Amino acid sequence: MHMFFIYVSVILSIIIFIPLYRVVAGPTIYDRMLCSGSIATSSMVLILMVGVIFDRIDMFIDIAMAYSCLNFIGVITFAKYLGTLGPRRKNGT
Amino acid sequence: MERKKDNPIVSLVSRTVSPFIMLFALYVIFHGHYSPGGGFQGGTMLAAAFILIRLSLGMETSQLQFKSSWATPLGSAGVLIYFGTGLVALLFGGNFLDYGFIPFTGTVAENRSIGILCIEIGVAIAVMAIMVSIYDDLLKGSPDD
Amino acid sequence: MELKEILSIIFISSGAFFMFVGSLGLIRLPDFYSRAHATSKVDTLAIILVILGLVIYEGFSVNSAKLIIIITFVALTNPTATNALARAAYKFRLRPWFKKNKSKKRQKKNELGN
Amino acid sequence: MKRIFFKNLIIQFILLLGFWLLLSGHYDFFHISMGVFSSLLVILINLRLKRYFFYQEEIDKTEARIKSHFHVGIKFFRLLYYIPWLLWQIVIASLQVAYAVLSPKMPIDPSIILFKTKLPCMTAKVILGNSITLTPGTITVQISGDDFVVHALMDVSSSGILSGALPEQVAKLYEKKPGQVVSNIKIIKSKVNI
Repeated sequence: MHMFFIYVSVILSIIIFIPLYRVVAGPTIYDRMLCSGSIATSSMVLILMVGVIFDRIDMFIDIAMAYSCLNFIGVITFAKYLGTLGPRRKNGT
Repeated sequence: MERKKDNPIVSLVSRTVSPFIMLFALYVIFHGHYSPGGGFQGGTMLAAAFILIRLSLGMETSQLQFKSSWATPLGSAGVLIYFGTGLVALLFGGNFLDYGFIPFTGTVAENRSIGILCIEIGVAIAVMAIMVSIYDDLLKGSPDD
Repeated sequence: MELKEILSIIFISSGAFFMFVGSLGLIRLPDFYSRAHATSKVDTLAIILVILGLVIYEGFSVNSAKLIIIITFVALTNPTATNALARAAYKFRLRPWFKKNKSKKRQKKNELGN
Repeated sequence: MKRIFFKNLIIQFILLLGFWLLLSGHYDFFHISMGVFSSLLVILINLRLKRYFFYQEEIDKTEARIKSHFHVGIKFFRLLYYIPWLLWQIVIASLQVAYAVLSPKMPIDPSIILFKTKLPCMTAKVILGNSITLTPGTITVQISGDDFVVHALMDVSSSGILSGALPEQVAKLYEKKPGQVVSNIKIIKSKVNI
């Protein structure tokens, strides 16, 4: 069972690199924000996995909770900023 | 004040969630000596809860919750709590911030625990007030608050 | 192995699979709005599955109650964050991607809708 | 009115205290009294904001009641049925999106749907919006007043909204036999109309 959690966390940390492609190459800024949010949720799961592996899940749950709160607030902040830009002009993005 | 530019989903969800974030921040402050966290982290989470309300409801409505003019006095009070705890220890014959010498009723270990708690509350209040005041100052005079 | 461990292994591996599908969707789908589908639904289900697996593994304790609180929080905030971004993009008039060749059947449906 | 507000406050206090007791593993007098103090502090900070929005929503609800005879409060027994149903819908939705992503041809056909609803208050609209985001193949893009803008991934996925099944489930949280909830449906599939 312990080995299983290690395998899962290795697989998860490989999965995290897939959305990173969109963060670098995404055509619009909305794609970049969306993918960084997705990375944050995946790493929250990874934190919980690490907590199970080290047998200190009571401590890592608090960290995961704080992380998900701050992730939510960060995405909302960015959406608010992007919402103030107004409609785009005729030529150019 | 249902303003037209506000997003109703975001405003309702953040009004529901922010008390729980605040309570979580207070938990992080008060349990700083058992679990990860402490004054600085808890103060930041507390400020994040206030800023979430400011983001989703606008500056004018969120004055009902935390007035912008409270920020500077609260920050000063936080620093004063921190400095006062250290100074009391100095007056009763220890070094600066030597919690064992503070005359609470209890053993030395209990005195240390309560002293650390006082320091953490002071740090948390100062950090929270300064974070909120930085946010307010950045948005001063902007049409999209 | 006990039944408990087998159940939690099934839940956690299906959650990891859905997380992989969500990440792949972010790469493969054509525009912002359809990528938002991938991250809002599939990621939420993946987190729910993984955490349920952990709850089964932990058994009945304070920690599993905390994990269920995390599930509630994520299920409440993840669609909200996606919606906030989508609304910002819609206000910016970011145009969605549509399929190019329209068949007659679809045009009929369009008229019916109007 | 004042009594309902007071009841709301007590319910919130119990929720916050329960959350604190779950978080802190120490159940001695010092820590529990600290929890009571923190919950009261949080309620005190949020009191004025809460009162403001409470009366705002009461006004909305009385207007809705005069117009369409909706009930005031949410029904908790109905919620017990609604949440498992929603979870099942999430599973279906994820399987659909997974099929669309994994199949090499990508059978997607996006469209934007505009429609009007008849729901009593903001809370119901927000529940409907988040449910739309979580259920098969649709995300809420915008809510303004009674108008919804929804982006659908596939033709199959938008049928839940077009037939009115999902909005009806939300309306049933408030009333037993809601009438026509969805109206003025409009489907856009070309770039011209945005």
